Amino acid sequence: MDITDETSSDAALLREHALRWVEQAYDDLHELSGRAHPQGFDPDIAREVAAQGFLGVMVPEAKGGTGGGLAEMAGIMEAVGRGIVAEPVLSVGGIAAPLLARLETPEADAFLAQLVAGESTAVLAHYESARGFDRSVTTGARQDGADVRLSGEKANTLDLAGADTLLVTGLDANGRLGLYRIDPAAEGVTLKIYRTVDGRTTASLTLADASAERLSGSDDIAALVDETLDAAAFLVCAEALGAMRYLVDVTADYLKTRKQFGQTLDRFQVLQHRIVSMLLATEETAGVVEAVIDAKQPRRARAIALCKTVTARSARYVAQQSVQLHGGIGVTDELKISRYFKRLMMCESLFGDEDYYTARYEALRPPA
Amino acid sequence: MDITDETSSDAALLREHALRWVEQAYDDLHELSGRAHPQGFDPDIAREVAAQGFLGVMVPEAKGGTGGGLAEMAGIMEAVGRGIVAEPVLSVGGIAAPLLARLETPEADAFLAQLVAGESTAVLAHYESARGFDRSVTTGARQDGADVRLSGEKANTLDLAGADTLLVTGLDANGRLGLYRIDPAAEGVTLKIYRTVDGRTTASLTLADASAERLSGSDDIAALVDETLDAAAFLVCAEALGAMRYLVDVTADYLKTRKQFGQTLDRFQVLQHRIVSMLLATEETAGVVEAVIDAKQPRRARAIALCKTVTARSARYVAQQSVQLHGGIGVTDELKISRYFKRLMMCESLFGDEDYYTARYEALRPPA
Amino acid sequence: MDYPLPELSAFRLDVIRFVEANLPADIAEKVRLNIEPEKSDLYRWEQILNGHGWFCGHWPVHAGGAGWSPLKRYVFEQAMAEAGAPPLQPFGQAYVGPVIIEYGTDAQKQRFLPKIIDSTEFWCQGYSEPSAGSDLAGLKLRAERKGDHYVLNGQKLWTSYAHWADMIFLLVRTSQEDRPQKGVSFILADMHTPGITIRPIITLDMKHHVNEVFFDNVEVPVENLVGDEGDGWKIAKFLLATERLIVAETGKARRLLSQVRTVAENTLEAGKPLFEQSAFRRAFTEAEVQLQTLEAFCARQLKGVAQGKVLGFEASLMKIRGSELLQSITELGSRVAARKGLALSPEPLPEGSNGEQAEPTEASALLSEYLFQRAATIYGGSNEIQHNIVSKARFGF
Amino acid sequence: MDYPLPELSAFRLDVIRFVEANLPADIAEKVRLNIEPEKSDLYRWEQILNGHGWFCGHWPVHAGGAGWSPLKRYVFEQAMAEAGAPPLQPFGQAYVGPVIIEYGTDAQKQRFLPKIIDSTEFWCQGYSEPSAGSDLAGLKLRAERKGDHYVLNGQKLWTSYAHWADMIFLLVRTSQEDRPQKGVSFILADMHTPGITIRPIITLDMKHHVNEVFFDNVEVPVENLVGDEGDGWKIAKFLLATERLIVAETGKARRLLSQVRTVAENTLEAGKPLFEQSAFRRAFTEAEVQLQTLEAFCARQLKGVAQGKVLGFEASLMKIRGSELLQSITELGSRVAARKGLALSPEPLPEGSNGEQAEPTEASALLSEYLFQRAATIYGGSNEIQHNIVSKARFGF
Repeated sequence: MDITDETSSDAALLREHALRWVEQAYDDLHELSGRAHPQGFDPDIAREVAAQGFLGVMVPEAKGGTGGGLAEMAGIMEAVGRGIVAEPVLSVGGIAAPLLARLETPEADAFLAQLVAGESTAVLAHYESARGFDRSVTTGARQDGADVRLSGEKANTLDLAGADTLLVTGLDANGRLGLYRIDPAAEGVTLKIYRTVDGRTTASLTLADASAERLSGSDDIAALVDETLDAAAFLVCAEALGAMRYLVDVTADYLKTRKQFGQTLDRFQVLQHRIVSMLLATEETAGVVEAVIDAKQPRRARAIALCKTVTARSARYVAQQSVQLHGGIGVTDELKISRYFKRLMMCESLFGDEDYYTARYEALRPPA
Repeated sequence: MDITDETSSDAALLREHALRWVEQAYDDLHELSGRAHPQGFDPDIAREVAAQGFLGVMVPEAKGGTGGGLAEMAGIMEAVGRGIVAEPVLSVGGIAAPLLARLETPEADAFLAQLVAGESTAVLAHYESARGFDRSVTTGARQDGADVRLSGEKANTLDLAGADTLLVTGLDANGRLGLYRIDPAAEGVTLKIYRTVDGRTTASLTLADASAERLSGSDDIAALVDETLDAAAFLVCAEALGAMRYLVDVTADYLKTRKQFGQTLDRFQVLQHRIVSMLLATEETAGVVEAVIDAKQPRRARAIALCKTVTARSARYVAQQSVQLHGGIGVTDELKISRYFKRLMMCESLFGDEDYYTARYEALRPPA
Repeated sequence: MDYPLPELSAFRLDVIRFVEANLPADIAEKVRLNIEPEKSDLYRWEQILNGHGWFCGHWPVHAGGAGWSPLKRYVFEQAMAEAGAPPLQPFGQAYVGPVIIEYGTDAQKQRFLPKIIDSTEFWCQGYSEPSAGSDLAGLKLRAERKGDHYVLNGQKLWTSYAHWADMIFLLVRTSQEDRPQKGVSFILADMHTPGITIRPIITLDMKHHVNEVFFDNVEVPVENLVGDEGDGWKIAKFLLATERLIVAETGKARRLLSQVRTVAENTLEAGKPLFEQSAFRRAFTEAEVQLQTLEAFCARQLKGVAQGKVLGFEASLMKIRGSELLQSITELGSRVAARKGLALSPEPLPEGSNGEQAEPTEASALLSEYLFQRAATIYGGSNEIQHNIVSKARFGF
Repeated sequence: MDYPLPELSAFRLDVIRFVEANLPADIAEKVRLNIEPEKSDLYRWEQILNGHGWFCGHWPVHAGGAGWSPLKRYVFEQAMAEAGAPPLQPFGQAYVGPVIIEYGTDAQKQRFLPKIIDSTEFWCQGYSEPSAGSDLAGLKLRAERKGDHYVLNGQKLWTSYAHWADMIFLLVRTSQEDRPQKGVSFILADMHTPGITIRPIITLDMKHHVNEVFFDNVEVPVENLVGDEGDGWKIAKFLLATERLIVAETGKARRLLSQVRTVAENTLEAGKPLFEQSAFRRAFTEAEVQLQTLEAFCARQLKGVAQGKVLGFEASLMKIRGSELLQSITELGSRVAARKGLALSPEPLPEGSNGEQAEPTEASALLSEYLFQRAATIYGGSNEIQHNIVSKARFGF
């Protein structure tokens, strides 16, 4: 049974399709991705990802997408995790595109088509360096005649090195949150690029009166951004599930073949029990992922907080134990195990870690 | 190596003596203690405990004791834990007697001799029902001519059912903490007796203008009471160590003899590793107990907070796993395992549990 | 707390409301204070449920049940426990009833089923033996055919509520020659038969739940054999399969967690409710996370069953986490009890104490439940065995 | 933080002050940012220590050391690490040096010891092989006697700093006939000998610490054999025994924990230092509890050694907890790094990125250390093996 069976057969088909694509097309290209590229991903594969339709899954059909929701995108993300795909499926298909689609402004719609087609790559720059995982912002948007100018410090922006467009949140003079489009090469924009642990990129950016285009309408979009970040947090859980399932399979196979003290490792009861615990953590993750898909608003936010809390710890456990059970070769960069380990570190902490979501789960508890 | 080797050979001798007494004299009487008696202990054995000198260990020689300190008393308490002795060695020898000895008043000294000789049994009633493990009190002492009258609610008072005298803390009109002697049968004293999980007794008491005798001088004894409670918390760690060592030994023996699936249990790697973890928790406890003995003031309070934090979790782990590894018979009252399990629950929580002492450890952290 | 099966949430609320409206107050109070209900309390409650058609709802309609799906039955049982109903003793309605329905003769059905449904005959289960705990292949209790009777000799262990039981269903060894599993048969015995002796076993919580039962030349009529000689293993597996879905007591966990909250709200620490204390609250939230995770996991599995999936190792995973969860929650309860000196009521204090005997409290009820739940990771195949099972079934180790 | 060995606390403070006063600033900065020091950096620092008589302080006086007790050596090494000195590479001064002092010929002593003391010859250790990881009995690298030479063929794995090394000490198989342990010998080889090939292995932290080393008809003079043929096992055990006391890196743990604190104080979460955030602080306190518990445990064991006790299984317990502790502390560091997107510097970004390459930070230094420490529970006998050892040694299982 997979995560999407009951909720939607479309979702199940999409998931199958994505898993097949990752296995057949992506695996061979795998070594070319990520670390080898300045962008942290392979631009050619990124275009292929768009051609597969992965970036428009959460965009309504009327706007050029396929009109799916979290269930459909979760299936794609599971495949992304299974193959630790480096390309910005999440950043564009899971965040930027659905966010733009929900703004319902001509500016956003116009740009959306390019994103879904893979002609442009945009990333959301929301988090700020003085706020950690907290979602509130201080970046300000100043109206300057017909122009808008943004000032502030954004941080922790995945895939930024490969983006040609920044989607930046900021508060206007009335304290309303809006979404703005900024050219990363524009004056007043300073980027600091970091290589992430898994070979992709992240960045902090300083905006000093940088020229921007307003994409959102006049309403405050704080609630929309909050939902978007929740969705993103959920989608990395689905991604983690894919990676964890891969690790459980591969580690079990390894135990069956590797010999020590004259026996294959699968004869050692401690290792047998360990991999059962890994399986349990993985299947629990499958459970909480499915529970998010089943949950309707207003219950969904708390279901996501639970999901990320559980997935974060499960991902860490499965990743650590996969390395441990592989012994020495588990800590080498040559073996894929170490790359899955690092991807799971990313899944564990992107959009907030276990501590953040446990506090959120606690804060969202309904009254007794 | 035992906990007292390096610090004092007197302590080592005392510990040996106590362990021998517990093993030889106490074990046969064991079934008679605790649960079978209204007091929660056997009064005859209590007198024998006094005759062995266990109650005067922390009392200066000039006051009829043997002038030892925490190191000496820890050895006694390890033996108490090894045999899960039910008699009030801690309540009298570890708490009431050393507290009285440090008051340096004629009233306290006069009563002290009876305590050490086992002619009277006194317990400290300090904790209050609205304060949990917190050590502050609200019980008030009112001067009534030459008399003193106490009013308040005390709780969580170990061994009270077997005591003929209550040592009660209360605040005088100036907010100074003092120690008062109260007859449990006096007017205005209402006792509610509970059987503790390990067959001893605890109680809550309501004082409504109960007649009392002041034992402390005019100084505030809050710091002295604090040190006394720290010492008590430490001594139950030493007690826990004795019980844990017993459980590790007995459980290892059981694994060697019990057969399942055609093999003795010690052939199962998971159980081998489990008992190693139990050993590790026990030896860590031995380490933190010894560290308290080595620590001088002002470092001792934090060393005790560390010690109780670690001992509480270790005691819980060792007790739970001993039951688990014994399987079905581990949960029966017939087998001693269950009684050690319960005694370790008491050690875990008396005078504050892991949460309490972790917070205290945190609060006592020296500046960076 | 949110519930993960939206399509059955209306039924769940029905059950909860029914319990609130119909459970006798004295029984509800016993559950709240963790005082063992009497056998007559159970009968009373079962008969109320039966009056509503809910007592054996999971039985097929032709056998007098309501033909509930496993999913519906799961929701029913968890909602009952959540609402504070006493646990239904499973031995009749959940264990031997379905076995008789599936494998019993018409005579057996007529003789035994009605008295299960109307709660006039109490059953117990004779599986474990001293040398066959987690490893049933070691069964030794012999049943020798002598004319119209089997003659039983041997011993059962951990027999829950044997002291209440009118009947017992047993796994017995009817042949020494076959390989260990083949020589086992499933048989029903009247507990009042001469030669049966019951010895109580007191457990950690100082209560009498379980027993040793000795069989000394006990004569059991051959018509009490279920299936054929040697079918014992097959029937035991059938019984196990019907039971697999309720190994995780999430409903009881909900009730206990809510009780922990109430008690912690009413217990003061430094003058403030313990529930507001950060370390306690964190542990509470952690238990809630564990509970909702298990519920999500169970919901996913049960939806699979509804689509025709047969649960295998997944049931072991539920057992592992279910038992760990009950231990976590009650351990939290024991932390509250620790503030009251780990008073364990209602254990009576002997005469001669120098004060008044205290009342049982909800804190001591949770403490008692903590003690009881130490067995949760042991009985029904210890958690270590469950790991072995999964390792073999899922990975082929 | 309090220190559990009052009698040596003055010496400990001397060491810390010495490091603060004498460690070159550029090396201190590399340690702080977790940038691998160069070989020349290490040599520089070792020579400074040697000038103070502290480099081989644990060697006997007759061999050029200061004759420190194990307890003093422990305090020295932990204080060095705590103060932020780079770890001394053990292969010369801690491993092969004491072996040569104990088992070497006079010629070997004169040839090798001075170059260890004055840091002009770098050693590495050839123990592990592909099929002999945690299980050294599987050693395969052959050394065949041919005239004045042994001819070595085979492979070593996980050879730390082989790429810096001038010399290697090896366990080799000199006989196929004896039982596995008896045919093993201990031999010293020049790393510049023809036939030795080094292949780098990049680890999780993207650094080059370890290597595969291949031996293809490598000729080693017979005078480089230490002890007799077949003494390999005995010598390896001797070496292990001298090393057992420093398996728990409590000094390094102190430095890292203090760095975690600094970094968390300087990282803002919702505008407030992360160190003030309750979940983070709780995890920090927990790590501090683990550290001080391990220090208390080690102090107790080392006081035992000072009284003549020989450590057995206790060293395995230290290894278990020591590795777990470094993993806990660095995992905490990784939580801080997570707020910065898990940036891993100083890994260079390829040309063509659309922004400026970022500087290494203390947060990424801790992240890198977290990755490195994943090996702590694997090398030197995995923690699973350590449990096996204790189970056998302490309980006779």
